Amino acid sequence: KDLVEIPSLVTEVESGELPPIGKRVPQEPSIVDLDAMGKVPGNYGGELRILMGKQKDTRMMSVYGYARLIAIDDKLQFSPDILKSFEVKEGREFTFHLRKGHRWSDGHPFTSEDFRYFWEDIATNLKMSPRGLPTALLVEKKPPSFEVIDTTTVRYTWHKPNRQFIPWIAGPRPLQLYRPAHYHKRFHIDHGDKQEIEGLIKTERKRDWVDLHSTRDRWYRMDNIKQPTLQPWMNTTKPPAVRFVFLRNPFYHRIDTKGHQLPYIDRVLMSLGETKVIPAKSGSGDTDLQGRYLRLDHYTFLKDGEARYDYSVKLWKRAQGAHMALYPNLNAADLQWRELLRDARFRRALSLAINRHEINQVVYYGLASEGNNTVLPISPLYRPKLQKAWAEFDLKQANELLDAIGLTKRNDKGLRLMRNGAPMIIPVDTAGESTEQVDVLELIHDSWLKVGIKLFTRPSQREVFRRRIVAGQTIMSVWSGISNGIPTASMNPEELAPSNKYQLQWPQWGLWSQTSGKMGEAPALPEVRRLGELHSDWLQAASTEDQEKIWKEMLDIHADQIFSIGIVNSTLQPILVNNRLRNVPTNGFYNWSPGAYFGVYKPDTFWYANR
Amino acid sequence: MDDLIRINDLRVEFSLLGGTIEAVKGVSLRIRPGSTVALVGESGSGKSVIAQSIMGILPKVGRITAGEILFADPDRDGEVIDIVSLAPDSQDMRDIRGGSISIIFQEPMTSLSQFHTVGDQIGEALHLHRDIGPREGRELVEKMLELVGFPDPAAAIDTYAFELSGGLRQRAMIAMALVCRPALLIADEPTTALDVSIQATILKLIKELQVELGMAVLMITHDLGVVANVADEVVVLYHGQVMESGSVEDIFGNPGHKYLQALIKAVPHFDMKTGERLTPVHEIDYESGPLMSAKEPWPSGLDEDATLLSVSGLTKHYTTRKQSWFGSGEATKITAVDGVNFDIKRGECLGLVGESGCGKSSVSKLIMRAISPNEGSVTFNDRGNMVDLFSVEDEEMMQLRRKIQMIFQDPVGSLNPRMTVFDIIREPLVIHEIGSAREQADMVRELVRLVGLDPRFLNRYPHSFSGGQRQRIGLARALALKPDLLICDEPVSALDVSIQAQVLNLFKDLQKDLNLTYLFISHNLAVVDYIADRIAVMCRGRIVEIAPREILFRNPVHHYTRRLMAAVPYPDLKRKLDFSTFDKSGSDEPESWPKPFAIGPDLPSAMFDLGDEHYVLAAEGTSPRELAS
Amino acid sequence: MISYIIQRCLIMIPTLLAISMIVFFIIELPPGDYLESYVAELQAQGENIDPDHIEFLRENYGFGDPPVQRYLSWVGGMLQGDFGYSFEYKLPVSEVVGDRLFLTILVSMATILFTWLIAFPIGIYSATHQYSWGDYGLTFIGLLGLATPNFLLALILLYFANVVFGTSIGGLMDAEFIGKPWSLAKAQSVLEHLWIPVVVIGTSGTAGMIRRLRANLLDELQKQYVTTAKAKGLSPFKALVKYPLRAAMNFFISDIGNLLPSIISGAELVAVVMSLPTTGPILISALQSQDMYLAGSFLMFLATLTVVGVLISDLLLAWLDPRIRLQGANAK
Amino acid sequence: MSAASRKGAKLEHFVSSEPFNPQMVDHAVSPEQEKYYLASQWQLMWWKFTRHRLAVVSGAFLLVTYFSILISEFLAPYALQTRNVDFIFSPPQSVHVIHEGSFVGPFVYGTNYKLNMDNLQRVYTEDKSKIYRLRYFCSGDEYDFWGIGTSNKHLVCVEKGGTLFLLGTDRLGRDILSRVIYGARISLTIGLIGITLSFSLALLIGGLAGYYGGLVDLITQRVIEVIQSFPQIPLWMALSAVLPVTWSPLWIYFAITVILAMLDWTGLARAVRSKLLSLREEEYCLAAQLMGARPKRIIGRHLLPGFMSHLIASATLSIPTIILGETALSFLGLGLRPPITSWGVLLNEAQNISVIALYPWLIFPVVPVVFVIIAFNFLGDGLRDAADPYK
Ligand SMILES: Nc1ncnc2c1ncn2[C@@H]1O[C@H](COP(=O)(O)OP(=O)(O)OP(=O)(O)O)[C@@H](O)[C@H]1O
Ligand SMILES: Nc1ncnc2c1ncn2[C@@H]1O[C@H](COP(=O)(O)OP(=O)(O)OP(=O)(O)O)[C@@H](O)[C@H]1O
Ligand SMILES: [Mg+2]
Ligand SMILES: [Mg+2]
Repeated sequence: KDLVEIPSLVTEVESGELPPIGKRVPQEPSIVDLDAMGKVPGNYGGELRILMGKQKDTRMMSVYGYARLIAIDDKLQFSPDILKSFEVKEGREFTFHLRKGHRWSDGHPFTSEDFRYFWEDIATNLKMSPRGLPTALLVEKKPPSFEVIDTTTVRYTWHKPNRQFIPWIAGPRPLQLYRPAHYHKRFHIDHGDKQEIEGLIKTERKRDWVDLHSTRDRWYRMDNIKQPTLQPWMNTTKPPAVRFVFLRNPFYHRIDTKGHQLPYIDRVLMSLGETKVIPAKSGSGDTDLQGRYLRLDHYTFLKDGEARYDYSVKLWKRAQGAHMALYPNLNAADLQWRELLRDARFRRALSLAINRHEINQVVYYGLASEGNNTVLPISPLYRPKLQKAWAEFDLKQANELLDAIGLTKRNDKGLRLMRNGAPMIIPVDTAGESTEQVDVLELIHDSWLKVGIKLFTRPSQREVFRRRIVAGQTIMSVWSGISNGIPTASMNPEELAPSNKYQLQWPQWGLWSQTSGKMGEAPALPEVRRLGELHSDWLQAASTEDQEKIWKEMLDIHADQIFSIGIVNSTLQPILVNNRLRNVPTNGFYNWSPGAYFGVYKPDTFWYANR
Repeated sequence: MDDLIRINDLRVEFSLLGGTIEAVKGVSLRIRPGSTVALVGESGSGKSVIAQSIMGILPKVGRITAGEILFADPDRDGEVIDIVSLAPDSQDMRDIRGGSISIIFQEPMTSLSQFHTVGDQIGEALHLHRDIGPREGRELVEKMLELVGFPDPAAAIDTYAFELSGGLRQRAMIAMALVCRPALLIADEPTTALDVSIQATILKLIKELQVELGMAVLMITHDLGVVANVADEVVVLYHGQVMESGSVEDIFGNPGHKYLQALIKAVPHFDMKTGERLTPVHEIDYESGPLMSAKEPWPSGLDEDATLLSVSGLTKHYTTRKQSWFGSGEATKITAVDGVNFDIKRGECLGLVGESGCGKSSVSKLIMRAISPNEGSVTFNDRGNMVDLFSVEDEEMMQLRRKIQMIFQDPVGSLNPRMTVFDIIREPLVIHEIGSAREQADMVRELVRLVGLDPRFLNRYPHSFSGGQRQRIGLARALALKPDLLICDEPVSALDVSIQAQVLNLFKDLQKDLNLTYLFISHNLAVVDYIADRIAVMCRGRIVEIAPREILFRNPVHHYTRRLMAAVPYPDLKRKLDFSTFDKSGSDEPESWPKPFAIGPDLPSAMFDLGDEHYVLAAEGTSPRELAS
Repeated sequence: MISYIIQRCLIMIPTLLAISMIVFFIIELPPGDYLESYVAELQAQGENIDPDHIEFLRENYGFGDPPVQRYLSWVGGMLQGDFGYSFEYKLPVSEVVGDRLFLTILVSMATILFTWLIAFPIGIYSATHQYSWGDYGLTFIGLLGLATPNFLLALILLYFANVVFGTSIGGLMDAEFIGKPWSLAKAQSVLEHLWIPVVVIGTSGTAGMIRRLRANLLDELQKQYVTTAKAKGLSPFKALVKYPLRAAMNFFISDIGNLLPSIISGAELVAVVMSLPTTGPILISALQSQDMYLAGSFLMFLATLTVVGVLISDLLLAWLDPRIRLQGANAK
Repeated sequence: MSAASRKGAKLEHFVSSEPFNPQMVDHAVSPEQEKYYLASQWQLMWWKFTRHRLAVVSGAFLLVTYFSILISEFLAPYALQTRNVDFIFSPPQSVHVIHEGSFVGPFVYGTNYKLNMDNLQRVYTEDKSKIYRLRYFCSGDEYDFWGIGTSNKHLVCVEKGGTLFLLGTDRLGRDILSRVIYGARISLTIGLIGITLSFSLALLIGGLAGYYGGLVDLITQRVIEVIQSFPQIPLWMALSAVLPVTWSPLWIYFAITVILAMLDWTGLARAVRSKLLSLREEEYCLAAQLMGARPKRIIGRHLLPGFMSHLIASATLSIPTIILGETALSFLGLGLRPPITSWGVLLNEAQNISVIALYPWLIFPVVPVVFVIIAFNFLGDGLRDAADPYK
């Protein structure tokens, strides 16, 4: 196919600074079939302005860029991207084939050496990684064997299946198995010039060469402008800055069907500003593509500016299992409460006593869907009962359940009394970042009163919030639900099982499984133990069918046990798009993982139409 | 119009919360160009208010309700302007004020800004009214300062008010008023803070300028001696009304009105016999009041006439550090008090006179422990218990303070402007927790009555009083505690002779009845002569002569004492001062005094006993006979 | 005077030392550390993170060391010009600061100047025209500025500037100058943008200044020396400016030391809202994310600035007030 | 005398015919004056105060406002937490008197609601066919009155079926007016405790430093310098982070106010100190010392009153800081938070671009803030005048 030179690079090519397009694109480029995606091929040029809040948000460019060895497509399937292809045998032997002629953004070839460098000089180097390999690379604590087959082929082999491997590689913050070896070697004690390294350590006041090396390795944040990348845009602004300029990567590996190297857009301008002001700035046309830091309640305001600033606001769906969920702390330190909270009837009663419809109407304009903290309909694992179980507004049943537990005594205000005679007041901790949470809690407060339970909102700061939950000082907390609400069976169900200490409903049990029983407590409830088992099973499952079965059982347990009380999900996310910007889907889902926010929709295929 | 100023039927009202006060009730007077008009009268009779009216600087609450003040401005070829009709802030009025008419305020201590140098403040008037460059201005100011008797005018230009003694501040004020060479000078008690010799110098200066510039002077004063010496015409004011006016000769020679006659009778003079009483305009009965009741008695068996206060070797240096921005500048040491010794017996009144700035106030403050001495000691006899004032603890001192009280020289500064008179006078009682609130109130009323103030004034604040009234507030306060020892620093300087007589009589009576002891500081030698049992004359921080009153002024030995005596103005047209004998600095240098009396750093001197408790300071080795001659 | 200056400077050393201890204590005070807030923040964005990695970082950053040791190494580093490392920026603190400190001082100074320029004439007017309509009206406007929260004002301005003028405000220079070295054009651009934050921050201070000035002047106006000045024929205005204002100045000068921190504090939130490239936003986010060395060093900068401000105000005071300079009245 | 000719005609000797009475009393005393002369100092101050009309009005306004916080429940048309989920972001309703030309007395129209799905805006229009008359002392939301008992009487409400949102509603359909009325409770009380505290500290510490000078002064100055050297925000953040989370938000806020007060005294203390340093040189201060007055009395009775204007101005100026300081705190997530309602909280909720653009009535709480601040300032003026001897 005939490759077309990019207009903005013509002068550089002519002056010899850059090789011509044919030498830049891999011999086997990744060809993006725009038609199949319902997109149209476009023209080069323009700059994409986006707004971000913090310095470290530069990482969003490696998320949005979403060039991954293996990526998820918009149908949630894993497919090779940077890789030309990959093979998986028995779920434990992974062979990766690179594209011939693929180059880093500085023009240096991208080969298996880059994988070797990561594996031998970083991951398994005791100085560089004293804590050993990342968990995703361990199966039953055992590392894989790594082989370089040839310059474009590498292989990882475990003794047992590793089901997390590919999801991790395809993640928004991926398991990065390669590094630009040619760049990093200079700073590695085993490869570089010792004297030079010593000198650099001195001048840059580094602790040692490891420090020196790792401050250079910023592939995720993309804030080392010297470090080559494979992403569609590369950073050209040295931090600290309040405006970052990302230029196209002239050696990018994707082309469209017409032989145009992607991305279409020349530059991405990322401006940093206070997050609270981003909606205002967006509404005044300061951005071309924005989802981050916008909320549904900004929608009307944003709509207001559409005519003035020539953008339109689309409503995408959020893909969390619940936009907001209550987490009873099953590890609460208070014995009485702990006992109550561990009683499934109590949790169900609380769930039944929430008027989700009213909340939906008042806060979400009736546009969200009411129900549990579970997977969304887009997910192949979805079944309506997951959403609806114990989630109808039914005060009668709720009262019956509470009576059945024995909480029959009430005080003169109508509040049920705990066994120690104290009125039943549930303090709900909130990190209180938006008024939305407080509003919803107030609405819940009202309907819970009708079953004799009083809710008391206790705002605190984020860290304090986390800390208290882990320490068991909270009874209940409010946070968003499962972060991956649109899983497929091959995605890790870790969120459904105790897996780390940040889980709000069972932090101690999570910690226990995270540390393999060294810290925390073993799960006390049989259902939770079962979830743990199922999770282990999934990691070793032989087939996708097995995985699906496991997923379903786990989801069922959750729907029945109400370990977290979801309020609504499928809430809407306003996405502001410049009217000239093409190929941005009108309906999409906006999610971290899977999805990488815009990443799954391939921003490198976005382009500006002329007016 | 022939007159420079003619005031016709002037009425001034003050509106206060409780109603209005008419301070000036239809006063008419005239001032002819080049002449001196003396305005005398009872304290609070409206003299200062008339002055303020002429200047157009009445306080906000004051208002001219009727009358006119016609001013024939010589700067405008005698065009007649009615000052009453001018807006006080108008350009016309401002041209007159300071340019054609200037004023010396009654209270020099507070009239100068603390932030600006003396030279700046004096020069300001000059630059406002004369078109003059900065250099020339400085020269003129320097000359003016020299004229009013600043020892080192070039340096004085750059000093600040707080660096000057009361006398020097007053002289700075005078310089400020004269620097523009006005057509009319209003001098409101211009010499109260000055000793007689400097007073004479100043009066002489004014006279000279008057001749030179044809300047008219409105001299407001209580000192009939001054009136007799400088005035051409006299206006006598009583309660805001003119009682009598006429030429000096008429006034002194043929006083017509009863008030004036009474006034002249009330003046103390040197010819008074021991025990003779002054005749005030009205006597006050104090015996019935609470002041006389229950005072801690003097223990029986103790010598009734024991020494109450003994001062020995008292020395005080002030170091003023003339700081420059770079380098610490040389520290100038002023020896304000230089080895002063004296005793005061119980029930005695020791008069302290002397040149302005000689350290009188410093001595009194040292005794009060308001400042600490460099050397010397002060022993106080607390009912037989001799205490060294400089070594007692705070708590004990606090108890002693009940027994030693002081009347401040500066009546304005020593009254808190934010307390009502009632609170001010009551304060010592409150501090020492004496009596119930009711008794305190009674006491306050009694005190106010004793010093001749109207008890209805108790709710007013100090600033709304005339100078003399304020001084009496200070007096009343000092008496409230019924102290054993009362240090009076110029207690009657702002009082007219009748009130002065009244107060002096009160002092005498209290001395007799309560055995009150005084240290009485004054520039008015006649007053001291009247009130004191013994008199000490101070100069340059030292006591140069000390003797019982009968002896001192009748037989002064020391050169300095004699000089002082020569400068006293008498309220007698036949004994006018001979101004030509005064040079401008007021007192010549002690180093150059005639032989045995010269004092200086390398001229050792000692006190010589001349008998009859008469001591004189003279060079060591002088024979007493030599002195007596 | 020299000895006074030296003495004052020497006193600064223990002061700064004390400040450094308090700074350190204060940033250590909140529970948790940078990593905890890092995790919390990532989770708030829906990102999850490998707990192992966090443990790794924790060791790497030396969070395990005892506080005293960390304090000493921090202070020791600062003495050698090493202000520590920002976790958030993954850069040495000194690099993060860049010219923000300068811009902060610029904005603060401009604000002080603005406040004074507005407050002094109005304060004088109010004092001399006490209880006139002008007095009431200006007081009212001043108080209005005081009563509106700064950032609400900033937000309103932000919105109306946009709707009415179609401009997008915020920032302290045009986008093309961001990150560029200083040039004439950049300075000009900064000046053009400066006034909005200055007005926003300044409004709240002005009222206070006006009222205090008015009160002080009213007190001084009663003094006898003002009458003296008037008696010289000075116009009321000149008499006011030369004497009472001069006396009232004392108060303002002694307040300079305080002004700086209060303006910087007041400006922080405005800076956040208006995305000013000053220290405020960085400081706040550093505090929120517990980026301790960044926050600590920033606080030290600001504290030093204040201490120097106090020094300047003391020296100015001594220079302007003869009573202090000559120590004449204090000789007891 | 040679000058005689220049001096013109000799002044005639004039002798007044007024009799001389040494005991003469200057002016006759009217009963009114008599009253004044006998009055106590407080009475005098009060009389002077009343002459400042605006101050009296302000004082009255503040009194009424403070009184209103006692009966907020009764004054507010709705209870604090009453939500009207059908009236979210409803704009202020206006009260009419005349309907289609005929007089009906005060009433409001009904409202029609439509959600514009296009931009998710809730659109409210007046429904002129429905008329709801206003009622006084009527029954409405039930409330608990200071724990004395429950009641449902309100000052005004509207006929059944109607709504009375005079200042509109917020995002949960709560009546802004009612929230403002309730919000006064916290805004006008807790902060004042802070002011009192910081003032006392400032007077005490500044007073001592100024009075004693020397070493005391030096140390105080350095302490002040250290405290002042901190921007306040980190202090707030740090200190509030260590407060126990189990405290109720109100207590936390109270504690923060107290902490703020403990840090806030420095500026004033410095001012007090430098003023006192010069005031103590005044002779009247010396006079008091020589009378045996103790430092406490000298500072309290002699020195501080000389500084009254500044103190009053400072005090009245810190009131907005306290009322609004909370909003700054809230901006950082430290201040009061809903469900607690104060003016600061209300304003904080208004700090949002959508509010300014779409629901500007939510900014209304600025108005009472402004009024209160202005009232305090004018009251301060009046007090200043009352204490001013020169008035
Ligand atoms: N600012 C003022 N407010 C109210 N009353 C005042 C004010 N100034 C003066 N007075 C009153 O006016 C009367 C006259 O005062 P004025 O100062 O003229 O007295 P004076 O004759 O100068 O007395 P002295 O010789 O004691 O200075 C006094 O009764 C005094 O109380
Ligand atoms: N605080 C001070 N600092 C420096 N010098 C002072 C101070 N107080 C007084 N002096 C100086 O000490 C000397 C004596 O002052 P003092 O006030 O005792 O004089 P005085 O005899 O009371 O004079 P007057 O009659 O003018 O009141 C003067 O030269 C004066 O300038
Ligand atoms: Mg007078
Ligand atoms: Mg004296």
